[in-house]
Amino acid sequence: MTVLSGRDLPRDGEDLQGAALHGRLERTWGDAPGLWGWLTTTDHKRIGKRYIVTALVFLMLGGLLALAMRLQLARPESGLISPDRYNQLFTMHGTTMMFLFAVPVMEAMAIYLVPLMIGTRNISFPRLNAFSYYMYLAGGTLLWVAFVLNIGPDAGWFAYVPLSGPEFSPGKRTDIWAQMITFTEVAALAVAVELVATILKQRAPGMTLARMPLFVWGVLVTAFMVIFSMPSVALASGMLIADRLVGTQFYNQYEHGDPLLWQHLFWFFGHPEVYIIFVPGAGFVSQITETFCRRPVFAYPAMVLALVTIGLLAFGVWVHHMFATGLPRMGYSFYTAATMAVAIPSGIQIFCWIATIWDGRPRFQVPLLYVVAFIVTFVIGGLSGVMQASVPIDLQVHDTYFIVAHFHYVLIGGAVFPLLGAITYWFPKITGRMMGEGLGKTSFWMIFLGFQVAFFPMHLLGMWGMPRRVYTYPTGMGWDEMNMLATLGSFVVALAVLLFVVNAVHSLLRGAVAGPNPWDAPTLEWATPSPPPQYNFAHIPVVASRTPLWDNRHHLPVVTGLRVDDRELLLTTVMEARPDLREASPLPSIWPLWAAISTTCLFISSIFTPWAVLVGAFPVAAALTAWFWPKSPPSPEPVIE
Amino acid sequence: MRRRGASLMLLPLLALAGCGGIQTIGGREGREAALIDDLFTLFCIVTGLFFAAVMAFLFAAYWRRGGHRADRMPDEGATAPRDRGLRIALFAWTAAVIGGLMGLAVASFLTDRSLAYSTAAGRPVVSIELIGNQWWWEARYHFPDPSQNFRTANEIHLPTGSAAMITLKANDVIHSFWVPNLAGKQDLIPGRVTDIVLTPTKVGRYRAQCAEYCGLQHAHMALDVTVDTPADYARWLAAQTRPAAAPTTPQAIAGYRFFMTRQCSACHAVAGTPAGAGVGPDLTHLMSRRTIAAGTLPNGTGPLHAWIADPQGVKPGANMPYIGLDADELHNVVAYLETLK
Amino acid sequence: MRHACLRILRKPSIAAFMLLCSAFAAPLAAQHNGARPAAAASPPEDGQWTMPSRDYASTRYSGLNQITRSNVRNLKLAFTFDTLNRKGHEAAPIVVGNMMYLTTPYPNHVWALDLSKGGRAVWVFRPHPAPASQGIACCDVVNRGAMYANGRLFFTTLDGEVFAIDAKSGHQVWRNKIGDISKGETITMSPLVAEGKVLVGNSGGEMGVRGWLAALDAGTGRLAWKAYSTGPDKDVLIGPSFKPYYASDRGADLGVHTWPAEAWKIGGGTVWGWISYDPQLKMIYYGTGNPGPWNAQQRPGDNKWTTGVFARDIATGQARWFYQSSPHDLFDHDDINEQVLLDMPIHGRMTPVLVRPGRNGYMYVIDRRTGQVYSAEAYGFINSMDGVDLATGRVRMVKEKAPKEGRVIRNICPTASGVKDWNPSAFSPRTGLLYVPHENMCMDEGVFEANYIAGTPYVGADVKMYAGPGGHRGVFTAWDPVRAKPVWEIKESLPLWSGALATGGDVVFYGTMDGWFKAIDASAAGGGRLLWQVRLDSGIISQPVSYRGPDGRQYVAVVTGVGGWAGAIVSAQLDPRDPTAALGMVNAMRDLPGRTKPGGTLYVFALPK
Amino acid sequence: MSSPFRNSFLPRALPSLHAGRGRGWVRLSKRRFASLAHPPLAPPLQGGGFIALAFLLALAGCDREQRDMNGQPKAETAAFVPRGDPRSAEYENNAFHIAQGQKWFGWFNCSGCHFHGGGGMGPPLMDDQWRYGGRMEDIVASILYGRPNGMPDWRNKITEQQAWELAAYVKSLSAHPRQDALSARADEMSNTEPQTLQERQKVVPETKAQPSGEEN
Repeated sequence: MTVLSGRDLPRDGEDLQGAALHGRLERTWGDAPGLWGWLTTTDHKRIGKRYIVTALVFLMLGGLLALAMRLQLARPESGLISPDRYNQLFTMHGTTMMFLFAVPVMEAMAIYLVPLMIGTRNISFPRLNAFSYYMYLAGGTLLWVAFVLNIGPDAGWFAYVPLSGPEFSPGKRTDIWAQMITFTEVAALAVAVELVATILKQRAPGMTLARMPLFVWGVLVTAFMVIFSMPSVALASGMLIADRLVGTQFYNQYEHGDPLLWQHLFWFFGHPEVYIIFVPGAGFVSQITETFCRRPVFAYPAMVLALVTIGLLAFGVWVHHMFATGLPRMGYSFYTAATMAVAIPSGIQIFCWIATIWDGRPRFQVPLLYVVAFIVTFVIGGLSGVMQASVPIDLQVHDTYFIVAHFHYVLIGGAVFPLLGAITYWFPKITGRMMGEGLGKTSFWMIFLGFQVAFFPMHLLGMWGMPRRVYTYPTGMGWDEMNMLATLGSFVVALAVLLFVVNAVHSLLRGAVAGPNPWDAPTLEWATPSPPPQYNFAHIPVVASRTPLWDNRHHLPVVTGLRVDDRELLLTTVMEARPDLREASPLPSIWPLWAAISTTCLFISSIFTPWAVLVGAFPVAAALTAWFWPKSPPSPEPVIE
Repeated sequence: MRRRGASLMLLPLLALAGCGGIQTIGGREGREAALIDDLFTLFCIVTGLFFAAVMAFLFAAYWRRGGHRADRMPDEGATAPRDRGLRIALFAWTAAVIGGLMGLAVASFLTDRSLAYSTAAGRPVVSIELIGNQWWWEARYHFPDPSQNFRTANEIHLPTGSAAMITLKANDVIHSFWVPNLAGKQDLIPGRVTDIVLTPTKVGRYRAQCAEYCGLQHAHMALDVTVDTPADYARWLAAQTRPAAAPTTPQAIAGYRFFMTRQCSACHAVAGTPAGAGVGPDLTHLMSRRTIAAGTLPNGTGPLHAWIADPQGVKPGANMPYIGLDADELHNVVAYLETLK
Repeated sequence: MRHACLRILRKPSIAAFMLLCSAFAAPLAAQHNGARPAAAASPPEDGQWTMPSRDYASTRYSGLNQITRSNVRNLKLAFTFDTLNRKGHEAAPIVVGNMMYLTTPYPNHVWALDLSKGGRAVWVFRPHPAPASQGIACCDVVNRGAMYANGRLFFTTLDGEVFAIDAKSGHQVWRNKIGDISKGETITMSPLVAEGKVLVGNSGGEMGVRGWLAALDAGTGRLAWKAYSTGPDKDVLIGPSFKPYYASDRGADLGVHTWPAEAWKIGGGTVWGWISYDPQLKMIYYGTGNPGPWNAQQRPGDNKWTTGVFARDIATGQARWFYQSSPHDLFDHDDINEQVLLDMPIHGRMTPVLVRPGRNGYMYVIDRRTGQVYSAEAYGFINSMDGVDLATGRVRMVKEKAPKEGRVIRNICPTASGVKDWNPSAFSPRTGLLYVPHENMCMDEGVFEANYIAGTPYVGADVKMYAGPGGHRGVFTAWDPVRAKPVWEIKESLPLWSGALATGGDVVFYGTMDGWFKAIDASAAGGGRLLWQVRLDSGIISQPVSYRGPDGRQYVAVVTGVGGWAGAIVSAQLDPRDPTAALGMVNAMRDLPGRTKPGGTLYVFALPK
Repeated sequence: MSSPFRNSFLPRALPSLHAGRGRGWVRLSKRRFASLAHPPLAPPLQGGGFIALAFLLALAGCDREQRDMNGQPKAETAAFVPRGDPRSAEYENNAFHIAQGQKWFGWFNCSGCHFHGGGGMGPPLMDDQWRYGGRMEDIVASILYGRPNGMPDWRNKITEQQAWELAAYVKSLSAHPRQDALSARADEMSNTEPQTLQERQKVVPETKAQPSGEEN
């Protein structure tokens, strides 16, 4: 047991443990009671939960939109939904799912889990974390309120100019979309920075990079991808707003702007975005596989390398969204090769997961079932992705329902199935209760089969020539049956999701009480009670392997000596995770909320007038000043005083 | 799971099954489409094999429920030899993946080159400028003698056996030209000129549809593609080059007068008459077309009445406005339009 | 009767005059280049100014020489006359005997002023043109003047009507409506009367009209012939006597085959500029306007017979030759500028030529008999073209400057208004130089598909003009047509939109758009020395003239009244915040409203008694 | 004017908003709400509360975005359009109609004479001078029935709805409609300063029609 020495201040250690320590830590790390505490909290678990729930609400809303679209498409020449509304529907569906559900939910899971998995007491920059949630909420609310008011964006989630430009998208619909991007970009970038800092500097002593759980690796790769890709779309949407509001000419081909500039910038973000969603999903899969097969994931170094490779390749493939734009043909070959290359790390990962099952003693409980569903579905999606990497094939299937099928296989298969597995898996940790197994299995099979029924026919529709983003289609094209089938499948999925929710709510209230580690999992988050106390760990654990809880089932070594009268964190070195510094984690504060409110006002009013940027900067500056007003001496201090 | 796998194995067959359609990528009615279809089949087979391999491994792992450690604890010593087998398998698998991908990449590249080759080598016999508008297509046939040029809308005719160079331009937003039975797609981008070569091999009628989301009526932006024998094509050209004949029946004459003096002529052109506007489809040979309103309705007396009487009911948001003709005017105009053979 | 007496009385004085002239000319002759006006087309000086171009050779040269380089600075205002019209005045005053006739812009009044009574108005003729014609006149509601012949005054109205009125009484003799404003046709040009024919063409090249030149019988006003600028040969009056010099102009029905189907019917080629007449060859020479629409991508082909010069037989209208200076015109380079008929040495032989400062910026020297181009040198800054190939006659276009749909092409020089627009130059036989008031401007142009609706504009281009290299927008060039190079140049801040006047006193006059009326030393050695200038109430876009008054003194007359394409920003109060307004001219003329104001006054100057 | 709110189901609290209803406030007509309620999936209004939503509704101004593509028969426009035509408000501040008007402005060659508002053959439209009145009704009358000094009549060339949309666009040239309904630029050669940045021009009620020349 390492003891951190120091001046004579209250610290955890042999003198202070058990209930007494708990009391002190509770006082130090606890939030104010009631609404005030709710608004001012900087606890990563509270904010993470909010984030997760909000993202899931957006998932449901996005799903409702999907159902509406499927209803409209169930029959040819259906007059159920007007084209104007339908275009808003699919734009909202794509936007909600990509910007308001998929990325946030992955980051939300990371916000909740990463500090627990690496054995620290809070995320770094926790006020920024609170701020990011409010920004995300405001962005999502802006978009949905606009949609309810019939000013929802209608230029597609990709918002290609010139269709989304000032001439062809009159009104504020696209501005709202673009500003929603700004909101979610701010939120996502903030979280990414927090996660990188947390993962690199706050790991428990001994958790070298090579001992990090694969999910944490996934989050680290994702966070870097967010940091490098999101500015591209923020830039693009910023230029779009400028074009629309103050008449700049970034995308006006007449004035030597370029509509393709948008596509380059958007897909330079848009393709990494897909992996931003998939890589954490792969992390879920690794954690679940490990736990339910009782084996560490096979070939850990290969898995890590695969994740990093995917992260790098993600930035070299964006042009495969633009094969039909008529760019120089030879240049396309590079993107074909890069896109196909993504299949190599993905293939390695798939192999390793199956090898883990092969080598282990799998218990096919709901989380692992989702892993199996993930493998089946994701492989299909991945293979159809390989097809689209080929320029000639892409020229045929691009922008058809084949693509719709492909990316739903990849995104639902690659991210939503793992997510549902992950929710089932970590539900006891978050709520303290197990999710019902029976309902869980029922909804799993319904989701899995319903999904295949809903989306497999779309491959065929695409091959039979049905383009995407059409609000209706003529009779006699031979598309009727498959569309009807897809609609039926989508309703099965919807029903299953409803069951999942029922199960979750029921389990939340009546579920079996889970201990600290109901699945006998090997990672640190299971080393603390369920749900975890506000300070996460009474003593910071010390790690000697990738599976600390399997190595030291009953006596997890810990490090003591962190102050208990201050929110002190232990910072460790980047590579080896040796104790390095102690730093005080910020106290709860209302100012992140105010900063978010003032930034929201700035963003929303800048949809209407450019002056808002100038005027609105003052309240933002004021809120930030108050936020960062120094209250105590800066405290990073060496571990050895 | 097994069923899904099986149906994926059927993909190549299903692709072939699409043969009958007028808008399907398995159509193989053009040189380019056939090349792509071959490649597609190859990809389906190779990826199908990989899928089968993954599924086999997954099932094996599932059935095996291996591991001999009852205490559920990993044991470095015990798993090492097993690991070695798996490690070799991993390398083999990775090599197979890389090999397969390289094979596919090379195949794709070769197909791409032969598509590009058709662009460079074939001196196109037919030269068409196709312009995408919200939400209809304008086709302009170009000839060395510009006075032979003519325009038509929402249809193109091509002769079999010769390469047609189609120059693509967009008037407003991005559209995408796609005749799946003949070739892949090519975007029409404002401010840029793109092109695509079609080499149809089989007489027939195919359907093309805008494949890039272009706004409200993206769903109703189809193009009727007719592939003729060279002789039929020449006949069609000759007919299209002729200006419209003067109307003869009293009703058609009344319709003509209405057309020339009222809203119609502010947007539409009819060659040989004073109507020369270019923002709407050229109607000179309207009745030789199979569809109206970019494939929204079949062509004919009834649909014409319906379309002119209430275009916004048929195709909400289209640029054809509701004019509010009375019954006589409507009949007259349709009578005149029906003379535009 | 009285006129006849006057003429007889004057004859000796003219003779004396000529003697004097030749005496003065002697020292100049040493460096003279040998160019002289076509003798048959430029009658001896009679002190009158009966047509805007002064004579059939279009010299705009008055042999009067009382006003000289040394005394021009003493010029004093003799009288003024307010036309009460505040649109752009492009017309030249016509002086016949004791009378001066002034045509105004729409509503096209004709004022008769008695010069013997200090310019008192004697009568005014009001033709009442249709007000709707104002809405289809592309570039202000201008009129370029009347022509006097055989006791009658011939002029046109904006709504497409030709009038013949009795010069003495102002009573209408006949009228003939030959333009149709419902198609977008207007008439702004000054008719040319020769051999008993009144030659008039239409305007409206921006409205999708089909250009033509009509010959009316001067006695009755009945149509004698009408030659279209586009379409089948029989409409263009192309017959067996048509022998163009260059191969690209030979072939049947080129006016149809060099156009997309039907496009020739709305293809422009209007005739709204200047016509010259060679009485010896009995041929008229005139240029045709731009093809429509401006967006050239809508009209693939050479677009015959637009933007070129026609030589026609005046009696039958049959074309003799044609030369197209801008085949498949890209920039609205109407070729309607004046052709000055000269006899000048070409390869050592005196050759009958016409010299025309082309709108595209090349000074063409063309054989009057055959249409062969002897030289075509740039007289202004050009970057959109790269010279004229004298073997084929075709101008070489610079590919990068060709307008394309969907993308603005920047910095095209010259502009759509050309290196020189309609405003005519003057030729002095004394110096052998051509005095060319012109522009130095460039433009950005973005073209798009134009929609044809009869009677509405058919252009398909957004344009922004601005000053060319050097920052000055106007240039006054003295050009040596024989040596094909400029002798001197005067840079002007504003584009020059007024005509030039050369006089026997070796003084040339022109006006600027901010109202300065200037006298310049005409001699080559003078280097363009400014001799005298006066600021008038409004910008000058008209054509100054010189005449001998009833008192025997030499007068110089000019009409102010800014307007026209370049001046519409003032006369029509266009909004300078829209740079594309008035086809892009507003962008170049933003400062004009601060430098001048609308006007419409005749100023007549003379030396003090 | 009869209240357009009679059929609305807004809570009583809202009328205070209407009290100040000038040009800027939203007209919550029955039709508006019909279309709001009609889409099959107006999602449940979560959080926020109805008042807040109503406030947002007023703020966001849905009329501005309403896309009425139909132009089905409405009362015939008389030879001069009487003041107070309900269509004025409906079209003037609607972004979609302004955008449509912008399209027609190019298609029907309005831009050939008036260019992008600066004028040429026709008078400028972006200033505050209105020869024949600057109200929506006056502009529609000018378009449909022409004016003697050169403005052709478009009665038989375009539809009434197009005329109203054109009028809305013409008003937007002087930045007159609501700022949030204006657009910045079209995808064409850059020309005037974006309407969104322009000063809103005063509407001079009417200047006497000025004949050009001295006689008309």
